[in-house]
Amino acid sequence: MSTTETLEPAPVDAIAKKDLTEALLYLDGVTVTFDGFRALNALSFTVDPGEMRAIIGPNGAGKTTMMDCITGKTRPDRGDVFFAGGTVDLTKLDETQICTLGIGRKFQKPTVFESHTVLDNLRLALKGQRSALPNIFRKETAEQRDRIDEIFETIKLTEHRGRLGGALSHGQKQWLEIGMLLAQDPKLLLVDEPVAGMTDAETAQTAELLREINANGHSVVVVEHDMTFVRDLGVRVMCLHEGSVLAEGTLDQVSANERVIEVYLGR
Amino acid sequence: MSNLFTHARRVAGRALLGATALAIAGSAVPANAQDTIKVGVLHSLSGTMAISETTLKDTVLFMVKEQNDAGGVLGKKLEAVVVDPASNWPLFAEKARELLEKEKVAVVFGCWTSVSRKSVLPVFKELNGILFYPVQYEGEESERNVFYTGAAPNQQAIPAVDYLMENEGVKRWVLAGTDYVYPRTTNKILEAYLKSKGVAAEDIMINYTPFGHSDWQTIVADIKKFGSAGKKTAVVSTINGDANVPFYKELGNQGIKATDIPVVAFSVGEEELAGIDTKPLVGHLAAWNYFQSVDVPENKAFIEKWRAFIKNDKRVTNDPMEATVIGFNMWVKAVEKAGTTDPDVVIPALIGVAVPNLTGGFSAMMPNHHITKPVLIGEIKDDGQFDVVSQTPGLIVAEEWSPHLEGSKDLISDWRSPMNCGNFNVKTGKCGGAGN
Amino acid sequence: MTTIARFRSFCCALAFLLSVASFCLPGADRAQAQDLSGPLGQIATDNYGNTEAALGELALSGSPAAAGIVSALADGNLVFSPSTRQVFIRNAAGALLDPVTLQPVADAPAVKPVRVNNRIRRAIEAANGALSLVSPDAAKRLDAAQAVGRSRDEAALPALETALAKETDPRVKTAMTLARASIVIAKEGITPAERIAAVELVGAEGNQDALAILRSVPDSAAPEVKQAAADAIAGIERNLAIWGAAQNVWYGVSLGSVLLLAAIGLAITFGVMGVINMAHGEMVMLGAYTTFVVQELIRTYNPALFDASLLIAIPVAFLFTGLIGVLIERTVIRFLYGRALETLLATWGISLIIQQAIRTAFGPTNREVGAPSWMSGTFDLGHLAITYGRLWIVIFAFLVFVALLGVLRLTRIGLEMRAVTQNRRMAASMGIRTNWVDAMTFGLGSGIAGIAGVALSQIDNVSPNLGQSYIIDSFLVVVFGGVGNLWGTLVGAMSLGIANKLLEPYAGAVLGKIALLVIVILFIQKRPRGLFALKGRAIES
Amino acid sequence: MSTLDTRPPALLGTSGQIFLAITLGVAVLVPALNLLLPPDSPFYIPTYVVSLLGKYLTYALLALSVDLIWGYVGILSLGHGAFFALGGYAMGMYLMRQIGTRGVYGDPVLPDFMVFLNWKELPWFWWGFDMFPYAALMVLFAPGVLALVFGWFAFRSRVTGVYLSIITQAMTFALLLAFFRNDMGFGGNNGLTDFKDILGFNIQSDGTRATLFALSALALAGGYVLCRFLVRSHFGKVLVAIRDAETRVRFTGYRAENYKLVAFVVSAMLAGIAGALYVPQVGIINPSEFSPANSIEIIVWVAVGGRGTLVGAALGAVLVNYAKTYFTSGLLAPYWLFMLGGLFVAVTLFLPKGIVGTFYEWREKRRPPPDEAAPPLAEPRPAE
Repeated sequence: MSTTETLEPAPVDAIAKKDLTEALLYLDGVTVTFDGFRALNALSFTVDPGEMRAIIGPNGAGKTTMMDCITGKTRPDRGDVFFAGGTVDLTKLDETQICTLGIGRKFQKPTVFESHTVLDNLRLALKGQRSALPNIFRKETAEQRDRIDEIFETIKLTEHRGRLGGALSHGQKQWLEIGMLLAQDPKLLLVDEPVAGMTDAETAQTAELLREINANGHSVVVVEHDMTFVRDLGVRVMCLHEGSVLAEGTLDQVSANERVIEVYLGR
Repeated sequence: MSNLFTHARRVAGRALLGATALAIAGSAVPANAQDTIKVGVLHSLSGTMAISETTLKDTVLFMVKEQNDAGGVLGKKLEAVVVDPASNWPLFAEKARELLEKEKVAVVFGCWTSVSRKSVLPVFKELNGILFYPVQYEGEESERNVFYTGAAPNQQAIPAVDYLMENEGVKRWVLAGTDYVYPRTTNKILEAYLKSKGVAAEDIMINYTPFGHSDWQTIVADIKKFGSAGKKTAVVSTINGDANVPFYKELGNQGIKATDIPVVAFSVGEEELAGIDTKPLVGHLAAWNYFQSVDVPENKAFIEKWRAFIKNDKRVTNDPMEATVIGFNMWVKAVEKAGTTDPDVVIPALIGVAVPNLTGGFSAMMPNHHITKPVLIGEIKDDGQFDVVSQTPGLIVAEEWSPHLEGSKDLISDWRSPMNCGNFNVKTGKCGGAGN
Repeated sequence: MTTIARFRSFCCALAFLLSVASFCLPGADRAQAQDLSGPLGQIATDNYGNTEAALGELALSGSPAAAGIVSALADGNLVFSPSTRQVFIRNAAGALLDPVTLQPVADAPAVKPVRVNNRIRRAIEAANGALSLVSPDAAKRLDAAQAVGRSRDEAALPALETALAKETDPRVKTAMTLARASIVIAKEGITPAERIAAVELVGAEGNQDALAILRSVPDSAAPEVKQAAADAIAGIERNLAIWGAAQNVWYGVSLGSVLLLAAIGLAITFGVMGVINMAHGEMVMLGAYTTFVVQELIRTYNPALFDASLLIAIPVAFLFTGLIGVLIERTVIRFLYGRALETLLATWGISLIIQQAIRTAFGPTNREVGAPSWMSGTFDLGHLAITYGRLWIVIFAFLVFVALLGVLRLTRIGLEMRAVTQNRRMAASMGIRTNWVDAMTFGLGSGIAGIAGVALSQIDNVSPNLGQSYIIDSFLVVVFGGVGNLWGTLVGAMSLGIANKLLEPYAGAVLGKIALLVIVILFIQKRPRGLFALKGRAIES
Repeated sequence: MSTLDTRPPALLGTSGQIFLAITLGVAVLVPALNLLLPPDSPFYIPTYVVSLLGKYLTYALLALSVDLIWGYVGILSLGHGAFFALGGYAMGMYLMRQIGTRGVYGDPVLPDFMVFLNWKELPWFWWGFDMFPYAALMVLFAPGVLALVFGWFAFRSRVTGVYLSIITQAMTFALLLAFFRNDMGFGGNNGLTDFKDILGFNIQSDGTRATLFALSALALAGGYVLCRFLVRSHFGKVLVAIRDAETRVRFTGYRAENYKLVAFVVSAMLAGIAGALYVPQVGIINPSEFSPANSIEIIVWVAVGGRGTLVGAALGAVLVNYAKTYFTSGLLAPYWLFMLGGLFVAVTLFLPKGIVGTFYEWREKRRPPPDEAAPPLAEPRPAE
């Protein structure tokens, strides 16, 4: 409690303060501008430990920029981004430090190491030594091998382990990337459009996969356009528009919201 | 695995070795080694120095043809072996080695820059070859295996400065050069010489620029400023090759006329002027040991034959060409005197050989392996030629070790027995520089 | 008009002028003047000192024939026979004329031209100056006054004073007063007051020449004169230091415009298309050689057009190098899109081939590209010395920049180029012929490099190595300015040029350049995508 | 039964074994054929061929060092010649100090060019170079420190792609200009030359040349094994991952800049070693080694041989330089730039993966489809 206060001396209203200490992720008044275009506009929301949250919104609503802000790729012009009950100010850290804290991110465009095998992709992602010099002499332990086996089971790519990452199908790459996130064992997963370009069956499988991950204690934030998928997830939904939260609630509540309909369908 | 390893080593090792060694060693089997004497030509045909050196390659080929037409040497035809060291200094050493070791040439004509000569020097010493070096250079060297047919600084720079002092009344001097060893040495010698003539230190401005310097605005403006101090000013330019054109263009642009501030250059000859519109440069000077415009029958005959050979009736001639010609003729004469091409016999035989130069006199190879030369001062004309305005009355002997330099004032060179030394110290009475 | 050409016309006018002059020159005895055998005999010795002395005598002789002799000497048409020591004038047809009577000589002996060196040229100039002071043409008098002032020849003082007394034109009068002051200032045996007046007059000029004149105050002069001169010198030097800074900025702008020209084509092929175009320098070189060929053709077929040769060369170079560019794009580059680094290798290979092709075709030596008369000479703007050649290059660079900007912004092909480079597939699906656009874009970049070559032929070597010397600077400019941004290239070129020239006086040419490279390297750390980086998230992915 | 591949990855693939075998074989055979056989024997290798081959081998090591960072990390250094030259200068300075009183001016301490410039004492950066161990240390240290400082700035600021390439070029260009200056104290344009002996052995004797050749071959073999070890390690996998998706690597928790820095420094040191072996064999080191064109040529060797294959880089260096040697003599001399230029264009168009890369591809196609449990491909895929 005291740390929070020293970290956040500025006057914050009571509710926000409660949220800050309890939330895993805490965004308040985050604003980002690119060459005059306001990508995020005083965006505020929180994610609780163990929560799975879906974020929807039209193109340009600021979903990816929001993720960039959380993961340290973009520095907000204004506003706060805190992690782990307000103990860590994410705006002061870079990507690598944030990742080490336990925030994993899957990109919109599936990004796996294409000239590595699927196995090596997971090996690289697996939680463990990250410094350069020790890794020259690193040996794989049995424990690590077992963990990789486990993840392979989860993401159902066991039989593809010898193939190159670049040779996988689009859907398989998405899964591999999720698997790589799992291997990092993060507290919070940020998943950007995981089912883009997937078949219906694959979409359903992915939803199940994410639910399973969430059930294992990882917090998850999913950005997605696919409403079927969001419905499959069955979690709290937040709609972004022009860089701030337009509506929040269950999918039904949000999709019934008039402003949401207006934004999505146009006037 | 170890099986595979040894097997691979056995097979592949042999294959590669055999292939490479054969390919390199056997790529040019001397066809008729018995009937010809090989002459190596080591001039850059590509890269930055091709601009100057290509002509010298052609000159050697011309001389070889002339000599063969006249019956060859020792009853054998000469055969030129041309290689391209591509303006790359280590490649000079490699090609020199190839010429001497593989092609077994009797003599090499080559090099332009000092660094290329320095690069091949150890090779010629090791393999006991003969190199004729045809370009004016900084001196401070005398090697058993090298014959220097270009000018040493005292055969070019000092007479030029004398001319300017006497004829133009120059009191203030800009020594502008490219930052490498030739300009550094020349300027150092000139500085000492000028001071000995009573020129004050503040009346000497020294400026060095990098190779290929192309933006001369500031420096030319500085020269202009330096020259407006109320005393007659001249520029002594040791600016090298590529940088000269933009330099002269800038002089012309800023309206510095020869009548205001004359520029005397030691590295600008007919070839270099061929690339410049010389109308704004009329009256600027150059000091050489030969000009194409020298009006003597030998020169006229040479130019005519050269143009016929190169099939271009506008092709110019220049000083390093003359130096190549002199060197070539000296070598032929020495070989005929010695009756063999064996360097151990030819090298001593070369000392004392005198051949006609192209300015109507004779040049002789001195015991320091440098030749005697007349010094000519020319003014640039509007057709890119030089008007010879002054000529030293006699021949000048090269000072390979400059008496004006601290490190070399006690050194002399004499390759005759019994001295046989390139850097004999007259103070200590020993061979081997200042030490020992 | 070039100085030489001006000088020529000067001499031609002399014949007429001299007859007038001979009446005005004090002490010139006309009866005695007709006998020129003395100076002519001296000339025939072909010794510079004698010739110079003879010139002085000729100028003062007042003989109408003297002008013709001086003019012939300046043009190299004064000849002498080494055997008989006779002097003749050779006319345009090659016939020998008697120098005084101008009648053809019957049995002409073998002759040699009388040699002229800088010393003789100066003497000729001084003689001309003294003689032209009384020209009826005010402009010529002005020139002459300035020439006399520059020569500071005491011998001209009487003539100058006579001319000054008669002068009515205020501008010429000022110039003559100044010229007189320039001579008087160093003269022995004048009153301190007179000398101080001269010092003040000269000091008011405030330029480099004035400095030189002020420094010629003799040591024997009165202390107050020396003090006045020293004050004037200090004042001028302070003033000139400020102008010197401005001059350096101008040099920087001029260097910057050269960099801009060299880099702007690369801003298209590299900046817009992403081809690491190592053959860019060779395109510049081809442009310079095109200029050479155009000038050769003009010299051969229509020398009158020579002054327009550069204007003709510009479109020719653009088309030729543009065509070569299209050829390269169609045969090599188009297979390499999306593989930027491989374009480096291929274009490096192409650059070697082009260099060697030019070396084979034109030889390895420099080729002469002449400067048209409107690019020669210099003028003063305040105390800024600006050369016409550099000024035109600056203007030209900006014109090219504006034109290119216009093409990209305003034309259909420009729009298509931007569309294709931003999103090839989308552009293709909208019916843009991407192949054609690629070829045109590369052609445009190459063509502009060719135009740059036309300009650079005026200040640099036209040799096969020309391109090599610009390629590194060009890449540096484009990268420094920000890839893909023409304005960045402009600002990059100008800031590098000016920074270079401001550093040069302090650090020297080499250290200045090194310092600049280090600054650029450090700058890129600060702004990893150059001065004018495009922002936004699209860049990263 | 675990389906995981538990075998440690092979340090050397087939081509690696062949490469090592050849290199080591050459290291023994060439000196032997040169020293033991009489000159008239058909198998005799003349000394100049030994020096020539030795030079190729140092180039091969240099190419290897470039391939480590270009092929595996995606850093296109257009300034690697600088590291090579620095290593060369360090060795050259040692060799200069060994000349002692045998210089033309006979000064016991100062090299000739310093006497000539009227320098009275040795500048501080020349101290210690009379001791071989110190010089040997500097061979590694000088390029290493430059790479460390340069890389630390550049990688931390995330300068990538062409921006990085251009500033590496600016770096070597700045060094070129600096070393040209006579006032720098490195002999200006003439550089360092006229070496007499190394560790007491006459540098021109056949024995020394043969030894230097063998050392170059061993250094190449060692360099290869080192590079191979690095790229096969977890560290190396991170390098390749950085090449393919640097952002992903950062988001996976690796400090990409540190990895790049380590690879860059190792590569610079390898280049330095190559330079140090090069100088005594060619007998001169001069600022032209810093010229940007030289550095581009190194890239060309690697591309010709096959980027990201190590073996290919070395092979490319030898092939291109052999072609250069061959074409610059005799009748073809005026045309060799056409051939070299044409070769580069042809390779990029028709062999985009280089010789070895193309060979691997062909071999993969011929091979029956690997069963799923097979070990990962021995060679990482050459970069696109």
